[in-house]
Amino acid sequence: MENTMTQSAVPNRLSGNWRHYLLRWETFLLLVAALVFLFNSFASPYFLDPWNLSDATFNFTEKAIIALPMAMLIICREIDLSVASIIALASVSMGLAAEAGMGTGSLVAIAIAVGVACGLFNGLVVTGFGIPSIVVTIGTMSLYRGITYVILGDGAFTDYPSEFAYFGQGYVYWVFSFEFVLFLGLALVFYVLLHHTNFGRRTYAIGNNPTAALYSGIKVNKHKLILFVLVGALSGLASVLLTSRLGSTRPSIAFAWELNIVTMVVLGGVSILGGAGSILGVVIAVFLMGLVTFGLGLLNVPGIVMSIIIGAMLISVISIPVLLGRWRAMRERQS
Amino acid sequence: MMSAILKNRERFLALVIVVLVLAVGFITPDFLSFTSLVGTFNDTSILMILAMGQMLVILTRCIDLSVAANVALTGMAVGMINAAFPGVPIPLLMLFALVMGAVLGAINGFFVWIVGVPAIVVTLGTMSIYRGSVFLLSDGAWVNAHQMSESFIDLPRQVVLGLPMMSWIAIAIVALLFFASRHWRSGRDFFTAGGDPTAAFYTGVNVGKVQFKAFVVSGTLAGLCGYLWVSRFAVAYVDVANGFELQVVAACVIGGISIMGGIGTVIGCALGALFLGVINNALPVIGVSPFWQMAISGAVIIIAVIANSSAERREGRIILRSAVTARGAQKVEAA
Amino acid sequence: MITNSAVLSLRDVSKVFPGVKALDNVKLDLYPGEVTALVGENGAGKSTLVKTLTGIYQPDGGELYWKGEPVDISDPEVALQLGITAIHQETVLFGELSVTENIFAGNYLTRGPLRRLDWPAMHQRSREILADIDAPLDPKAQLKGLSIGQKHMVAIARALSVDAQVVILDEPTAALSHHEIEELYGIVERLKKSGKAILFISHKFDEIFTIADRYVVYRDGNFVGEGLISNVNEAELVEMMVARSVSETFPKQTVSIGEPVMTVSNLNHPTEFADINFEVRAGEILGFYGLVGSGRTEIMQALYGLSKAATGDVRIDGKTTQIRSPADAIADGLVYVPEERQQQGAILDLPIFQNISLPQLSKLNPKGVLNEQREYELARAYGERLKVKTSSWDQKVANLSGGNQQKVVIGKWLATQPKVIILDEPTKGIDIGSKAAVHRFMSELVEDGLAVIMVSSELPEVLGMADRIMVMHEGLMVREFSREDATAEAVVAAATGGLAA
Amino acid sequence: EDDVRIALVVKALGIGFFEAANEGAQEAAEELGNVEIIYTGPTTTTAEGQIEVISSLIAQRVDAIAVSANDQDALVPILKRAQQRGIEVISWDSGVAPEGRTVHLNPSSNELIGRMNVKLAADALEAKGVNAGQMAILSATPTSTNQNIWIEEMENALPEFSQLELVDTVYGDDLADKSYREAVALMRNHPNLDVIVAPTTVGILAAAQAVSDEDRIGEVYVTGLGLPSELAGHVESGAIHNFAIWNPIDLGYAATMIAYNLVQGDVSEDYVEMGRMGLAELDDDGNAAMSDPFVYDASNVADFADIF
Ligand SMILES: Nc1ncnc2c1ncn2[C@@H]1O[C@H](COP(=O)(O)OP(=O)(O)OP(=O)(O)O)[C@@H](O)[C@H]1O
Ligand SMILES: Nc1ncnc2c1ncn2[C@@H]1O[C@H](COP(=O)(O)OP(=O)(O)OP(=O)(O)O)[C@@H](O)[C@H]1O
Ligand SMILES: [Mg+2]
Ligand SMILES: [Mg+2]
Repeated sequence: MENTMTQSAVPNRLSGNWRHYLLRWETFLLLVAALVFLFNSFASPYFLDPWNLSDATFNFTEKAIIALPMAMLIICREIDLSVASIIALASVSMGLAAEAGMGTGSLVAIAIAVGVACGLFNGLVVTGFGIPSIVVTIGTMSLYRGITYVILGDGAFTDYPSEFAYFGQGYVYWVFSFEFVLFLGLALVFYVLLHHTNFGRRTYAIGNNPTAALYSGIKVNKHKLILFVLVGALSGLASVLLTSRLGSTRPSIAFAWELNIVTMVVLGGVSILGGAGSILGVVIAVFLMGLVTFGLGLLNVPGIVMSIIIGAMLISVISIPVLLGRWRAMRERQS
Repeated sequence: MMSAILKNRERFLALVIVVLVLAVGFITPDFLSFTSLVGTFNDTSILMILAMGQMLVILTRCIDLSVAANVALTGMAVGMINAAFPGVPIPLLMLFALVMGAVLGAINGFFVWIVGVPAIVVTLGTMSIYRGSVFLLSDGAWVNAHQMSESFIDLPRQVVLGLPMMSWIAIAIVALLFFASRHWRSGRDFFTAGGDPTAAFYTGVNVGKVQFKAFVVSGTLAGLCGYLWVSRFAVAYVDVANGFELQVVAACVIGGISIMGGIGTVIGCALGALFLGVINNALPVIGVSPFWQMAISGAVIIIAVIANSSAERREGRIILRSAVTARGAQKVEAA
Repeated sequence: MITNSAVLSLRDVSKVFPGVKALDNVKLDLYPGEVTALVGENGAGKSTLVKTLTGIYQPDGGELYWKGEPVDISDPEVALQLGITAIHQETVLFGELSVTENIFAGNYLTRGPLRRLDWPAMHQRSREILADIDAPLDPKAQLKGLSIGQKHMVAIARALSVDAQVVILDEPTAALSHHEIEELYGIVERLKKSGKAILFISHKFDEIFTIADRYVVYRDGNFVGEGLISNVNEAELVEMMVARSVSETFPKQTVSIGEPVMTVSNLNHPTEFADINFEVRAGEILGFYGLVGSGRTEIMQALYGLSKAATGDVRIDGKTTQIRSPADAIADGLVYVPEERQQQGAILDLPIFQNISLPQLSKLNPKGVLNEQREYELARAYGERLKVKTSSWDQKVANLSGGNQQKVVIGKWLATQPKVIILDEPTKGIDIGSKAAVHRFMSELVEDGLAVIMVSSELPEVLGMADRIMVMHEGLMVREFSREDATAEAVVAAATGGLAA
Repeated sequence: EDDVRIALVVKALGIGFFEAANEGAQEAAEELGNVEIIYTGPTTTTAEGQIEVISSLIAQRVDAIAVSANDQDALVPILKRAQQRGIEVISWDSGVAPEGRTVHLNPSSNELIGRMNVKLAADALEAKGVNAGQMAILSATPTSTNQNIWIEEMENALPEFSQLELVDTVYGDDLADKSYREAVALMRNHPNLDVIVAPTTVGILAAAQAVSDEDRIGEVYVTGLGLPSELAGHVESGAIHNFAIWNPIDLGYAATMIAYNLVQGDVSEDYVEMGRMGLAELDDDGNAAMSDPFVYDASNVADFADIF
């Protein structure tokens, strides 16, 4: 009898502990971002201007849009280094279509379709042959961009319909650009997808333990394939935005973005080993990186110095919690 | 006999390279001339040396994305020293390059071993940091041929027994690693630590320390390549070897080094580098449009990893007695 | 005996894992020229002790003495230097490397001032050692191509390659055939004669009484007793091990056995098993017994849709089913509780309720949007039924004890309301209390009309729980026993290849 | 009165040519007195990088932006935005499409540059002492605008130089290793090659190095556009007979002057002042040319090597 008493007393969850929230990665990042924000406000008189801040968002929005599905892919223990090349290929496809006189709607559809096809190819090679995705996508990174060079050579596409400019240059309301609002909307969608759906739950399960996930009846390969396709599709979407923002296409478009995107995701607290991370963390990391680069840009710090700072930030931000945890464990052992 | 060659990855790769060289020679007979072949090999030397270091890192289940940045930073440092103090003897300068490269590698190794940050994150960070440091060090300025001393530029070009010094250095390093990987405990440790970290620990191998060593070796070789690169092209600037890290990883992957660690051979890796080197040199010679080159190298990587994956495919356990006797006699080379 | 003082002694050694005190102030003495048997139930701490002696784990307290002097075995290298060698329970070997290298890794033979590895000498030495233990393997063969029994022989050869003073054997015979076991006894005799101290861990009493000189008993991480083997009998040893009478352990209930639920015919695999035919009925526990590596797990995994190469005919409730993935199996009412709990069973970093709901997320949330409340209800229902000990249902599974982890895994499968449940080594490495709970629970399952397949390497468990017993040997089903016919001797004889018995 | 802030945006930081242009800009600033120069650029030669830099300049409300563009089209939208915010925009060296800027300052007329490169090749033939020969072009990336325009102009000028036969055009992507490899391949594929023309500083350097490494000095000459400071050694070795470049200091100076005059409103339909560089005549699209390229050879290269 007593046994059943104690059993039914097991709560669903222990009541929240403020320390628990304080020690979360997101809180830590938010704090850093707030500090950077403060620093910027003091360091430059131009920082706290809505239009300037709005302009600054253009520099990271497309990357951030890809970071969302990339976060899910990395949580699922895979990675896609070909995203920037997918942007290029999708952009060239749009250029060809625009030359053929297709309308804005078809251009968007084509970009996303090309993205889906590229993602599907990545996913099929990874899951079909069981090859690590880092290797496969290093290959497709060259392949996809290589195809854009084959198609476009030294030329450029510049004849996009005039409405097409809206995606990368238009504003929805006041300082809120279409790109930025789209990003916020997608962040919400991915937040729900990762944290509140069966699909998201399965993503975590696979990332934590692919074998146990398989044994639990999850179709692991199919799931990964869908994620690769999702990354491809959003790369295609990002290609629409970037192409529209630049108003033109060249094969070198979005060159070397993949590492920027992975950096955003990792900085957002997504474990490169899979299984852990949140969309909120990635979104904060996106803003943090945006704030740092914009702030330093206002001080005319050369870009390459910024990349040192971002690199150092990446390593230290990942190391600090590890070291803190170790220190805490050491103290516990002593007491 | 044919199937025996196909089964052994090294022999297969060697065969492919020979066929490739002959095919190019068929189109452009001059490609088969001694000077041309020597030139092709010499041109591959740096890639080969770097692939050797990367191989050790990958064998221990890590990855070093910072090698190319290390090349640039060390190269700039020795270039500047040579420009400022032409009297410093070249052997001393090379020693400096080795030590500096080793230190940069040790920084990676430190974070991986002691702090426990995943290698891809660490080297993603140090890649930016090292590259940015080149800019800080040089203030963006180049070191040009006429600022370098004659002996500085001449060393890698000196022809000994028909081969330039740089080729000899690459051959010596491959030979050293080949020897170490078979005949020294410290060489075997890379295979045990990466093959099965738990089992390695049980046999008294400190896995973290082996990873650290791999990074130090990779860094040291990158330092050496810093000198070789700068003296060969007689110029040092910020963008030296930009993006080269992916070629190095690709050489390893083509050479059959498993990204999951523990599997691979020195000869295979050297052949992987040579394969890429032949492609790089052959494409311009046979007049392939420059626009096709990237797509071709991407396709080659994908085909190579798919080919490797079927060789690496996990076989089920062998329990039935009939199956045991049928398969028991598989041999391995190294030991 | 004053002349024979202990070469290695432990005093008050403790080792704590999160949630488990694996060793609690234990003692141990090993004497040259003598075999000491360490006995205790699963989870008593035997393997933990081995790992402490070989420098793999550092004790949290206590002292170690080597020939009377205090020592600190800070890593495996130190243990090797002292002259301690071990065959571990799990085969810790390198699949990609050669037999020779597996034998010598970490302790290579070298020559010359450059200390270059002396492969010819090592191959030669491997050949000798392997011949010595009558395992004529090619030293240059790659390890991953060997059978599990052959791998065990390599592990034994590895331990013998060192000129050690202390040799530890942790369940060395679990995967060996009759013949190989005899061979091993001979080796132990020889080692003994040459003055080595031997620690021998086994669950088989006949073995212990054959070769041991002394015994030490641990229970739940505690030292219980020690003495000369000649002064003790089997019943006394068992008493010390479990501290209760044995018959209570298996709460087998008689239930009426119904219609066949699953029929397997002509199941084959190119390298793993052949010609598998059996059926399992509602209310029945079908036991699968065999040596470690006899192919039982492979059969179960093939049934569960995890093996592409397997062929055969499977019927559930009379209907032929095509099971290509675990998802298909679950849909057909067949579930599998795997043997590697931590790698295959539970997702350790997810909370309990998420583990339990995982196989049926689509059923719970048909719209695809999570409803945590429903998940919690499910988790609570099955968690309470299995008496999972936890502070909350959103506790990470990693924070539970082994037995409770196993309960979560079983709960996850019961929640799908299956027709057939396969339990692969359901009590491997879980403590006595949880073990009894799992056994009691199996009885409840069959009462509810489920068909249960139980794979086990523990003879008492098989004899105590199963209605029928299938015995496997080297991938073949060699004999079937009814509960009445099954005696320990006959079952073991069949499992080790002595078909005639 | 506040300083006039002029941003000099270059293709990438760390390129000698642009560092020298910055010197010229500083010289102009000193001369004008109330000008502050912001010298900036991305890490690598990408349009996206330049856009990022320009958007932070817009935020700082600089008075003028003078850009050497990595992509003539991709910068247009952001530069239009800059103009909307009241910032004067010019391009120099490597141009932007007319919608994105008011004036584009060519270092020299494209036609002249193309012709000059062919003429240099003819000089090399003369130095070699042959009266007919083969030439090949080693360019930067296949996508760089000014390179492609110059190659086109070179092809237009070729008929005037009947002694020259153009046998190949290859791309070294402005990477030292790739340019080197391409140069070697050129010599392999065309054993009778006489001149390699590389209208890019990375390319000409790598080609000269390749020629001396292949022991072809005196057989194959390298020429094109490059900086004296970077090429002095190769002129001395004989791999390069002569080469040309406009003065990057003058270019930076002139760009600054134009930008300043635009800010001050001192500009007419047809011309704009460039300080000591005189008047820049503007065509209908706002294009201007600074001056003729200057030719360097063994006689004068040493004098300029210390300057730029
Ligand atoms: N690495 C570990 N982390 C956490 N707990 C562990 C670890 N290793 C062992 N344990 C726990 O310590 C206890 C003793 O385990 P050990 O493996 O020593 O038992 P054993 O006596 O060898 O059992 P068996 O006869 O099954 O081999 C068990 O409760 C086990 O779950
Ligand atoms: N191919 C293999 N090579 C070496 N060790 C293995 C292999 N497969 C499994 N093992 C290990 O061997 C031990 C026992 O193997 P396994 O679990 O397959 O035995 P089992 O379940 O008793 O046998 P069965 O195959 O009859 O189910 C486990 O520790 C397992 O991790
Ligand atoms: Mg054990
Ligand atoms: Mg099993």
